[in-house]
Amino acid sequence: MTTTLDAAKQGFYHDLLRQMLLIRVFEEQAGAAYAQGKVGGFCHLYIGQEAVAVGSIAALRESDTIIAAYREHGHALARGVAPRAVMAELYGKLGGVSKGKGGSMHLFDVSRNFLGGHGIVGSHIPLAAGTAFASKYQGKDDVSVCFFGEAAVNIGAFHETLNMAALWKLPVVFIVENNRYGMGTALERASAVWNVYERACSYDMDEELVDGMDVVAVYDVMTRSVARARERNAPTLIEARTYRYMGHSMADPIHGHYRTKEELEEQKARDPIEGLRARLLDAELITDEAFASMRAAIDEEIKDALAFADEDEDPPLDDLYTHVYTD
Amino acid sequence: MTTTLDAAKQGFYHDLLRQMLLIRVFEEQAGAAYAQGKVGGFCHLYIGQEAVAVGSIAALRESDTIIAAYREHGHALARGVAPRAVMAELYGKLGGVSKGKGGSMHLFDVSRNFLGGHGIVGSHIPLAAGTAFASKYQGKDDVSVCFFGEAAVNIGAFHETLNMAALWKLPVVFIVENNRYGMGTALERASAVWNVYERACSYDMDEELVDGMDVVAVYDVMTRSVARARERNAPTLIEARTYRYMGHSMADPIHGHYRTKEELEEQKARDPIEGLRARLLDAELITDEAFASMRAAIDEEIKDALAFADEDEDPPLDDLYTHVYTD
Amino acid sequence: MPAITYRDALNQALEEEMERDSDVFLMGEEVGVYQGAYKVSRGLLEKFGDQRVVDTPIAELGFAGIGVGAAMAGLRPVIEFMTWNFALLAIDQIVNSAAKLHYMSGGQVRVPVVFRGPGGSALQLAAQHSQAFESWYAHIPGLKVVAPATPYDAKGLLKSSIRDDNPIVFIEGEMLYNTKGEVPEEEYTVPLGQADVKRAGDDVTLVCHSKTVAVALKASERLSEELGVSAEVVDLRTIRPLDIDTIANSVAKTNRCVIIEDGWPFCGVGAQVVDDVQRVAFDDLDAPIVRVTGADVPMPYNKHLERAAKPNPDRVIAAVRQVTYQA
Amino acid sequence: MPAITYRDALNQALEEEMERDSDVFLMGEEVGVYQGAYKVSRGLLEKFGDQRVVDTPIAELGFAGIGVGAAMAGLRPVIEFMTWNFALLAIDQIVNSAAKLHYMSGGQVRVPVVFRGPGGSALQLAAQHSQAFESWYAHIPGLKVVAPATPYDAKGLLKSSIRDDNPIVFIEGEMLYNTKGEVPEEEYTVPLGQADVKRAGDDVTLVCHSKTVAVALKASERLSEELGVSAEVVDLRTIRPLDIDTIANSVAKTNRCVIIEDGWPFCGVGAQVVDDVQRVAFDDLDAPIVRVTGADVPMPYNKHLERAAKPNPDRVIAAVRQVTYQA
Ligand SMILES: Cc1ncc(C[n+]2csc(CCOP(=O)(O)OP(=O)(O)O)c2C)c(N)n1
Ligand SMILES: Cc1ncc(C[n+]2csc(CCOP(=O)(O)OP(=O)(O)O)c2C)c(N)n1
Ligand SMILES: [Mg+2]
Ligand SMILES: [Mg+2]
Repeated sequence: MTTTLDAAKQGFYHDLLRQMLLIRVFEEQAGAAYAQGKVGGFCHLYIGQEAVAVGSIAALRESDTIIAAYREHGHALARGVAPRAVMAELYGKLGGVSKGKGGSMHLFDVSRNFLGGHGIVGSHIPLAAGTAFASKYQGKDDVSVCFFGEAAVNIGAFHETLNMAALWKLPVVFIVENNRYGMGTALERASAVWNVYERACSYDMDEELVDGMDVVAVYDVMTRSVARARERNAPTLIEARTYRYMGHSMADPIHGHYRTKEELEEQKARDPIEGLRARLLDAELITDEAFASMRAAIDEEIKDALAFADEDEDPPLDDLYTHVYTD
Repeated sequence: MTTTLDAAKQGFYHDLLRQMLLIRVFEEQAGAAYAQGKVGGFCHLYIGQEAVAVGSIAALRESDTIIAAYREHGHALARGVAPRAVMAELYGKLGGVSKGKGGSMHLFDVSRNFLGGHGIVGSHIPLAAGTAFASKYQGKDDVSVCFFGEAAVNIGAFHETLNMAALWKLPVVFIVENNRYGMGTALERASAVWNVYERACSYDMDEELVDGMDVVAVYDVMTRSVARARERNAPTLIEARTYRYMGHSMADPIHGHYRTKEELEEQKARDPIEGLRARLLDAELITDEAFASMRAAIDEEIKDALAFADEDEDPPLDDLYTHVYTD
Repeated sequence: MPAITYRDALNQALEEEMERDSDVFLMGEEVGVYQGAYKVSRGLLEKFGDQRVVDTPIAELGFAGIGVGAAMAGLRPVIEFMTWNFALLAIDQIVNSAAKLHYMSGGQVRVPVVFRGPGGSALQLAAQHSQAFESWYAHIPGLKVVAPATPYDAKGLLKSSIRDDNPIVFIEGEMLYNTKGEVPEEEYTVPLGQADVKRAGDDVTLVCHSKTVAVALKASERLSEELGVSAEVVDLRTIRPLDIDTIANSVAKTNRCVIIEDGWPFCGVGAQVVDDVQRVAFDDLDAPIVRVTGADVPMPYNKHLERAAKPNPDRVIAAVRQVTYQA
Repeated sequence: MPAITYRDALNQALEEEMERDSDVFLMGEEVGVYQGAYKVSRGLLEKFGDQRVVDTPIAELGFAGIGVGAAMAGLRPVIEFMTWNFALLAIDQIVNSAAKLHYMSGGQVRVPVVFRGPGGSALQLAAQHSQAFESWYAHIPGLKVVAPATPYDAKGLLKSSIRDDNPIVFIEGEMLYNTKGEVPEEEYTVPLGQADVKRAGDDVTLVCHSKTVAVALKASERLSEELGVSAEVVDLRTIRPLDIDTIANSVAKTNRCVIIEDGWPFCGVGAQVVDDVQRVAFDDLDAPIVRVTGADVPMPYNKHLERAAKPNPDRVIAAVRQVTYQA
């Protein structure tokens, strides 16, 4: 890890750690619930990538907009959406953020400017440029942030959008979560250029490369990227190098044809949560007791979320026909 | 002009000059026929850009494949398609290359590996990568060449295709005919990067910039680009800087809101035909008489093409229902 | 009332709505400096400036998505496709984003965007530029589909579309831009979802929309003169939601129905009208419903073939003979 | 005959055709190393190598176009879309290139490409991943559209599709991959364009395809048991060209018709069947034709809502009661 810790920020570090741990535990339980058949459809877990969502969203203010793909549980939680509301959505219940209509891939919380939750690779990239366009149009200085995987940079929507974002100077930050694989395809087998951030060259756009396992590094890079967007409408393409511990979705193998168990174990040594915890202990900025109670509180919170989701009701059948059009 | 002439190549230069002049006269007459209502639909003239098609296609062999957009009369003629067959297609006649079904935007001559003639901006770029894929698949060393305008580099198909062409090492050459405008939009108002060839950086692809008004320079650049493709399946992105003398199509103004008459006149001073003629005269590689008779022969050939197209028959009404499916 | 062109009626609707609501903006290729490929946006750049009249690169998928994103953020974008043929590149944003976001988000997200531009065949534009996609968009729940036939309806329906909170597919008749009709000087709108009886009659119902309304009206005149048949002409105006009541009421009176459309027959708009009519008016029908459609072929370039491919009064009259058993 | 799964039947068809003809190759996302997202291509990479089983980046528009280009050059590409939902990004290549090139080129260019992948809704995949686009593709002249319901038909129709010289849209049932059925060991094909009577009956014709064939068969059993109604089940198998004769012959016998499809109602496949049947069998019909379709809404995630959105035997039986006036 490159960044050095600043004792004055202890509270902030604890918060980052707490958020990452919350996501980790939430996802572990979501996976278990999927195995029990309580969660259906495609369920893409974020385990291993927690530092990217937590570090980058920590650099935003509430009025900034966040748009993510289908692997977005972590982003929603980092944005402050209640675990209850996210878990209930995974369960398809009425108390879910999207009233049970969206599910795991389509989490929305407009009250928090969290605009999904999108399932077509690349399709949400222009949406983020659109919300950024609106912010500028309305004379606000809110920034839009778009999260997507490294495999999405090869699709047309990425190219068309980055060109317009740079050409029109839109206040948007594009964050590529490079977890090395798009389903079973390694970056090197899908992209002619292996440094994803280099793709910024075609748009004369600012670029950043960051260790996506170092939450503080992500926060720092995001802070300056957001500042560029907010202060002078300059978009940035950030590549955060991270890793996905689980299979592409709960329906996919964790390793096998496309990656080895060894590679997986090796990558887990970079664990973002364990990494920050160890550094805080070294720097005597956290005690084992403090961490244990943090963990205990989170376990409680997720247990509560699971209970809520279990007990919550299904949407009434009439909801099938609501929200097709506005009324 | 940068290139220097080689007396030993006099015959070759005459041939390039003759081809450019043939295209120029053909297009002038096509424009006149359009004004008379003999040619319909959208008709995009190539006047001013002749050196690009002539110089680049001269570097190919017959078994190489050519795919162009809708501004392709010049490419078809440079490929050796008879003026009669092209003009008849513009007239919608049965003797046209596409039997009157394609028209100006859809010239096809499979016997010459001239595969269109495509009207959706960018849509033919993957097609060219596909024919290149087939050449490699079949163990041939034929190259595919794709011509498109500078405005097409901002569309998704360009991006997706160049990535795969570089990733898979396909024998294809992409030639951007940068005539500075996409309809009424100047390159600078549509693209975040003003040097089109720089777009190759996102694909780690070989790039070339060439004066598209210097037919010999185009030939030289194309020759080494084709060699890279043929010998080691290395694709190239070529930017040829040229200029369109006429309106975007016959339905559009030659100048007005988007460009000035002065700019147009200024650009005409770079005329590829006049330029080569003057250099050949200087170098005493052509005489005024020789040029005059070349011109006279071409006028005859185009007159003949017009007469043929005039007299040729319309396709029978039954043709409406043929070629929807193969039989 | 002054008679103005369909083009100017659309231009007035855009200008009035942009005047009325600063959240309304126009984005698309050539809408600004070039004054619109079909001049529908003439003068708007000068009046509203380049933040509200935005010229785009050729990137349909990207700018359609930017429009959807801007709508999610509360603006009311009007996205112009130079023609609907090119919208195929953007269709993922229309179908997977615009049409679904309100539903997927449990009613949180609204997408008040209007996608507009010319559709259907024009003159000799050949296969890739002569297509009518009404039935495709009308297939999609979440979209509303509008296709006006007259200047009055064009203006009134576009104003209603811009004010609607749902994504609208607004398909203009490329061949109608120069047609004239009376348009009141005072403010008015035409509600979505209401068909209009363009001519009253007793013997047969002619269902049509957009360009084919003129065909139906011409046919109806000749029907009364030549066959003494009194035809009622029902202009759908809005394809989705479909005003089946107005059609059924007419058929209840005439007991016979002919449906005319510019597009292809298979799963066209007329097929749905047949489905509805035979169900709601089964006992009213004295003869099978007959459809007059564009030929089931890609559009040929040759003008005679093209003419033969399009619906015309002769074919409508022949169809009426069929349903009135006067064959 | 051995009973194998629909998935393995497709796998056999691919393997046999690749064995038979070296011009046949498979291209798409995850078809190789990952063995196919739905394992339809399991083992093919190992058997045929990575030149004939090609993993692509996520770039539907690009690789669909590369497939079309390769077909233009004489190969027989099988292009797999991970699901047909993603093909919306490639639809320009399917509709504007593949479907039109043979016609636009006056019959010179052939495009023997098969686009295949799973379509329709599965289980709780929500709005963006649960769509049936048969009617869209069937709307397009130049395309053939196939949608098999059984392992036997899947294998036989895929082999015919690969051997056909026209572009084919081959839509597999995502929910059918694990269903089993008898498939002969010896070579066979099923011709395109022929519907199949899956169950003979006298009182009502149930028209269906793909997933809804099982629904119709279940319903027909209950109809005979519970109502003593004998239903004839007609499986379209090929949507375009539509085998109207088989349907009409059945209706001539039963005088009643119910059409079942997984997709949306408006301008769905059933609408076209209604249009044809009411015209060719007007006097045979004793009751209006009734359709049972997917609910006219984006697919919700919640499993109860999803179940309510899909056609099921109860709804088919209710429809049969309607057309037999036993309501
Ligand atoms: C346009 C499109 N094509 C294919 C898919 C199927 N698919 C879903 S996720 C995925 C891989 C994406 O990988 P990446 O962008 O790296 O994100 P990650 O899953 O690694 O977070 C694919 C191919 C899709 N959803 N959309
Ligand atoms: C996808 C698509 N969008 C828009 C159009 C309309 N259109 C035709 S040509 C053109 C400009 C293309 O400019 P450029 O690529 O520079 O080629 P040039 O015409 O200058 O040769 C446009 C916008 C189209 N044919 N296809
Ligand atoms: Mg990834
Ligand atoms: Mg140009």
